[in-house]
Amino acid sequence: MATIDTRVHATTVSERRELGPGVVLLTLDAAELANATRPGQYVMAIPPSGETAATALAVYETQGKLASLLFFTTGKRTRELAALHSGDRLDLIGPLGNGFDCSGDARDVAIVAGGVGIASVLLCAQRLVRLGSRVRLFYGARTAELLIESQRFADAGCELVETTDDGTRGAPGFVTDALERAPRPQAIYACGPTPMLRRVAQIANASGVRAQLSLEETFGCGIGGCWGCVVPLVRASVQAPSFPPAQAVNGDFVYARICREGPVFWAHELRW
Amino acid sequence: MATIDTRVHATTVSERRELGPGVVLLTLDAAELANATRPGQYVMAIPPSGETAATALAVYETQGKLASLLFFTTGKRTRELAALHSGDRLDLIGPLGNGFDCSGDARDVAIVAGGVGIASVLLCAQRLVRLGSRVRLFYGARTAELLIESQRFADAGCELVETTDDGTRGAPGFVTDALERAPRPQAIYACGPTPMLRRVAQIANASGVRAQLSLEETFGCGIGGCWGCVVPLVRASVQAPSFPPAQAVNGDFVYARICREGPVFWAHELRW
Amino acid sequence: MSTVPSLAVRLGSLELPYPTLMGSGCYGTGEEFAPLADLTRIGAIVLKSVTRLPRLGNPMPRIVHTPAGMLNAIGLQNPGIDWYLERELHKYAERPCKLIGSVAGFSVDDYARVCERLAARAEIAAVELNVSCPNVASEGETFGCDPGLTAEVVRAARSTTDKTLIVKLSPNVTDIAAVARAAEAAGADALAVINTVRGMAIDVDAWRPRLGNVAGGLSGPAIRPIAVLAVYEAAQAVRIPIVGQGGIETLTDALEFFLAGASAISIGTANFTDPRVPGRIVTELQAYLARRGLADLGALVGKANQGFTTPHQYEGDEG
Amino acid sequence: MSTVPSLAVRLGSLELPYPTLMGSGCYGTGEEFAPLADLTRIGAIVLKSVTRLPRLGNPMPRIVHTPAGMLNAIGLQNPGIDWYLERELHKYAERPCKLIGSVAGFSVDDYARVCERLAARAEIAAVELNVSCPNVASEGETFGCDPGLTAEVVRAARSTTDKTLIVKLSPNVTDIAAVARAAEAAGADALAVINTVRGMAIDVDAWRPRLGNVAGGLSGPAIRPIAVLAVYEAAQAVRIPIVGQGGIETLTDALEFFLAGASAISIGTANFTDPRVPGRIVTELQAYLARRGLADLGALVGKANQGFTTPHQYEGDEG
Ligand SMILES: Cc1cc2nc3c(=O)[nH]c(=O)nc-3n(C[C@H](O)[C@H](O)[C@H](O)COP(=O)(O)OP(=O)(O)OC[C@H]3O[C@@H](n4cnc5c(N)ncnc54)[C@H](O)[C@@H]3O)c2cc1C
Ligand SMILES: Cc1cc2nc3c(=O)[nH]c(=O)nc-3n(C[C@H](O)[C@H](O)[C@H](O)COP(=O)(O)OP(=O)(O)OC[C@H]3O[C@@H](n4cnc5c(N)ncnc54)[C@H](O)[C@@H]3O)c2cc1C
Ligand SMILES: Cc1cc2nc3c(=O)[nH]c(=O)nc-3n(C[C@H](O)[C@H](O)[C@H](O)COP(=O)(O)O)c2cc1C
Ligand SMILES: Cc1cc2nc3c(=O)[nH]c(=O)nc-3n(C[C@H](O)[C@H](O)[C@H](O)COP(=O)(O)O)c2cc1C
Ligand code: FES
Ligand code: FES
Repeated sequence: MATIDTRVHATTVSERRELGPGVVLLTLDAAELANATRPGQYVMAIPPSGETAATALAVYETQGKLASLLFFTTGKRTRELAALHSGDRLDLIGPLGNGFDCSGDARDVAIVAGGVGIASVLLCAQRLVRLGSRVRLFYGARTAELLIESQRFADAGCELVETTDDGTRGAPGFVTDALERAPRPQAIYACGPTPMLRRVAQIANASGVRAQLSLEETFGCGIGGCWGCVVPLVRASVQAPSFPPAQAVNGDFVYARICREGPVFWAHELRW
Repeated sequence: MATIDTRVHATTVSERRELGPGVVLLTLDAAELANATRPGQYVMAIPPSGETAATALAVYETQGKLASLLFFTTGKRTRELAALHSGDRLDLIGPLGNGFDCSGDARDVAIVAGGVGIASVLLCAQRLVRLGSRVRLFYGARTAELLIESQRFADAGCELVETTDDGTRGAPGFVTDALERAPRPQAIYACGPTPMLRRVAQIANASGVRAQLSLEETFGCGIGGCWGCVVPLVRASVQAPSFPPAQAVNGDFVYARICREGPVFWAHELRW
Repeated sequence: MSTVPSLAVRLGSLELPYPTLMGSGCYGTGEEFAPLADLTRIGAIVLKSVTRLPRLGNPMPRIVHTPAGMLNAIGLQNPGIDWYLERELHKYAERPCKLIGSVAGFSVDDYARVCERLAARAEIAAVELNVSCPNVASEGETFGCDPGLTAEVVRAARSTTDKTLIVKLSPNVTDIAAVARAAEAAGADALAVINTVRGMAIDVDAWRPRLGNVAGGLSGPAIRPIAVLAVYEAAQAVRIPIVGQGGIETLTDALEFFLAGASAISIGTANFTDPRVPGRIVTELQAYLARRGLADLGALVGKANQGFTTPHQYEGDEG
Repeated sequence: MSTVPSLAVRLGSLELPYPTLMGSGCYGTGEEFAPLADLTRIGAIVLKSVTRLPRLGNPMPRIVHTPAGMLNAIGLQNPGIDWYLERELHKYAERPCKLIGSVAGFSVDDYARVCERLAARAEIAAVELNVSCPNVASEGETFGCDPGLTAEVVRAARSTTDKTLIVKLSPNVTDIAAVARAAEAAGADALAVINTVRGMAIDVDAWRPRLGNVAGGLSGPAIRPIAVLAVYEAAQAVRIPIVGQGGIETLTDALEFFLAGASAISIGTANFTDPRVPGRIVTELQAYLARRGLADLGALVGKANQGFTTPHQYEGDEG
């Protein structure tokens, strides 16, 4: 079962780096977490102040006993995490979620990342390269200085296709435009803002390519307890929670929890 | 008028020191504030996060263009201030309040400070010594390590009488017991927890010594706008706000604002 | 050259250059804040509520800080309307902004008499009725928590003046729309939504209430979601303008209220955090309108009203 | 050797080793939290509310974070009582703590039928009635906001079971004491005070409500002062025990509720911040009683009730 190793981990910040304006990389001393995490999984970071609501963050990278988080400071909670320094303690719940299925036999893979979505796909890229796939990273951001960590992916063996909304680096426009223009891959993995993911799903569905999308939604508990983070799925899908048959309720969909059944869903099974 | 120089000051933290467990001394680059502040006045520190309610803090010391704040981290707001580092910005409103009247001709003065009350009396002690008075500081705290800054007062020319509740330094027991045992001073200045101040008032009133008490209460605005911080005063007192005569309302007292009419009140005019 | 968007707003016959009122009881007489804020860049000050008779106010403590908010129980300390008119009001006339008087009372007659005398004064540009006081006649039920009692108070006050009458509603009700409709029908020119939410805090060391008055009113960002919904519901129930309030600290907060249906906003507790908040909001609001190409505030008011389609659920389900 | 103070509590016939319930809708089925918290050290889990018919729940988004709190509008997503009893409940039986079923409905009959079937099951130790749903029959008025409707629901449910019946009150009322009395008179064994406070948030970029359902329920520390007062007022109105809730995160918060008159507490939103909160509160509560030399919780319950003397003011003045 996906969450069998889920625990509360008391970790220590071993390094804090700013990668761009408001973009922070926290490297943590977190051996058990690093060991247990699979690509596409996330943690809930417990606020050091104890003030309202843990924050969902992808595990960006793992290396030995280190695990790192990469995040944009968008609000109160990420600001609090951004204020941590080396040596500070940070408690995390994880690893959580199903993660990406990297076991397929697709030899030519596209990873699509928009903005902070980049944080969810490094482990996936590394795994796929290791399994022998050709991995093209389609990576889009608003502007050049937010296109961070590209080198990290190049070093990992990915081919890079960069875009920026304002054209300050790579192709101007949306990352999904670049995806559409490119030769069709055999499988797609994607993480980014919902409009981007919708477009990826359209492209994938239209061309018959199977795509795994890592979704985002405001979380309550982050562990399946509150049903606050749902997405509508086709009733018949494997990830759809058990629920009375269609005639009992109107609608041909069921809400699945992004935090528990996901965060990764098959594009063709979503009903959004 | 007392608050004529009151302004919002944008200051910079020039030094941060921990004087004891949870006791912080922030020295600020704040030339105008330092210049305008008189003994016993305070500031409202605007929270850097912008989150709910400025905090009332005495101006501990002024020196050239530096002004310092000395505080105990008791809650959310002082914790936020304690997290500031050298170079950080801190906006303050001040100086506020009437401050101590140090113009009297008492040659033998007692200053009574309990706990954090010590923060309000250094400027007063320095002034009185400079004016030629003998100044005895009666200083009490819960335990030895919270008896901070004694040396600072000794250096300023005060005679020290220390007490701790647990007897770990100075005389065991309350600081007011020490005051009572000591030869009678000609004037008393006091700041500390309300029970201590009540006892000081009793001692002063009983022995006919005039005492100025710097009171504390949870503040709303801190500048006289909300009437949240009151203390009952004898109707006839100078500091009592104008209010219809006694027959119109029951009670022989009027509530004065600690932040505006005070924070320093004459012991014999209080009706608590 | 682009024209500067207008922030002017009308509440009944009252015209204000800015849509920002300083909340009653939170801004003193304006004098206290004058050295710290530019009073020419606020809409108006709502003065502390005044009653027929003098009131000493509640015993201490009167204020408790709570998560993202504060409780207050001032107890309407004020010298009563006689003294207030004779000895105080003329002093406030020098403020460089409009002044709105606030009336509190414990009977319908209280409200009418105080409103009449206050509104007669030139210093007073408009009157706000604080109907959150308990009605002494009907066993302490709060006027503002009952549509019928609210209507009685408003009718009585309305008959005494032609100046703009703002009725300040209590959030401590099940159906604020009903109270809003009652106030409008009784002649209110505008509504202030909301007053504080009832609450309490306990000192767990001393085992007793933290407030001298036991219960108090909760204000600040903690109540903002409650206030936004109240404005949203009231705005759909009436046609008169609404002064939205409850936890406004930033431009974003202000926009929430305008979009919910407020024509103006009131800033109370945020002044205790930083007296520069009202000035900042006005500046940023102007810039926001310009950036969005909007000529005035009207383009914002009530525009959150689109909602989502909710085909498969019962209405109003918050479980 | 000093004896360990007892934290045991009785709600009607229900005996719990600890006074800490996990709030309905906040703790799933217990399975989700089992790896993160010691379920043998909690009082009971209140399961997510179940209704007669299946409900898909509200559209996204269902959650918004607000200052010191959050809004939720889940919309009672649940498979309906048939499916729930046939395919789900048996799985929860392995939890090492008591389970309290929660019933929601849209008619008196809904409540009675679901309560009866749920209470008949061995896995269910007690039933909580979530009366915060809108009453479809009477124009959507919420049952829990009306003493009469509340009494009807409780009477109907009471007649179906001898198990402990907890009635969960809505804070969206003017007089919670009246609803509390009505519930007690109709046969409730205990009250849960309070459910979430109605609120709303607006997306100022998109100009639309942040919640798919427009309005939602506010929980977390922001509402704690509201909840403490509700418990305080309800406790003085009834003799049955009260389960206090609303923003409890720490021992201090828990003590506020006990002192206000709660016999037990419920922890909801705090589990989203840190699932270790309930365990920590139990440990610290035990230490607190020991330090204070108190044998059990009873020594705390309702002991804030001393108040201050308030000679010179009208009652309940929060202006
Ligand atoms: C599975 C998953 C994985 C994720 N991984 C990552 C990751 O690796 N890196 C990353 O950067 N993000 C990630 N996210 C997104 C991240 O969890 C959110 O951005 C998170 O909400 C940030 O919290 P915040 O409080 O800083 O800002 P938010 O909660 O997003 O706040 C943003 C906005 O919400 C509003 N808001 C928030 N709090 C308040 C308040 N108290 N009052 C009023 N308005 C408020 C404000 O308008 C604010 O600007 C992930 C999300 C999911 C679901
Ligand atoms: C004129 C004057 C001068 C002063 N000078 C000084 C000085 O020089 N140095 C100094 O140290 N102090 C001084 N004080 C006292 C200082 O202003 C208070 O201690 C201030 O309240 C500290 O704020 P805080 O938020 O850190 O803690 P507090 O507000 O005191 O919090 C303490 C307690 O209040 C409760 N509380 C606070 N916030 C919350 C919340 N969000 N939720 C629930 N409970 C809460 C908690 O129980 C907490 O333990 C002065 C006060 C006055 C009136
Ligand atoms: C200390 C204090 C005193 C108040 N006094 C009054 C009052 O006398 N009359 C009134 O109508 N409202 C009074 N209020 C309510 C405010 O005007 C305002 O409606 C409320 O606090 C919500 O807005 P805010 O969150 O911006 O403060 C008072 C609020 C506070 C905090
Ligand atoms: C996400 C969420 C879902 C909830 N669902 C229910 C529910 O189904 N039934 C119910 O009676 N209460 C429900 N509640 C209310 C809680 O049980 C609790 O009474 C309330 O949140 C106040 O407590 P808290 O501040 O500790 O969360 C829900 C609360 C939240 C936050
Ligand atoms: S966030 Fe609670 S179920 Fe997903
Ligand atoms: S704190 Fe507002 S008047 Fe003193």
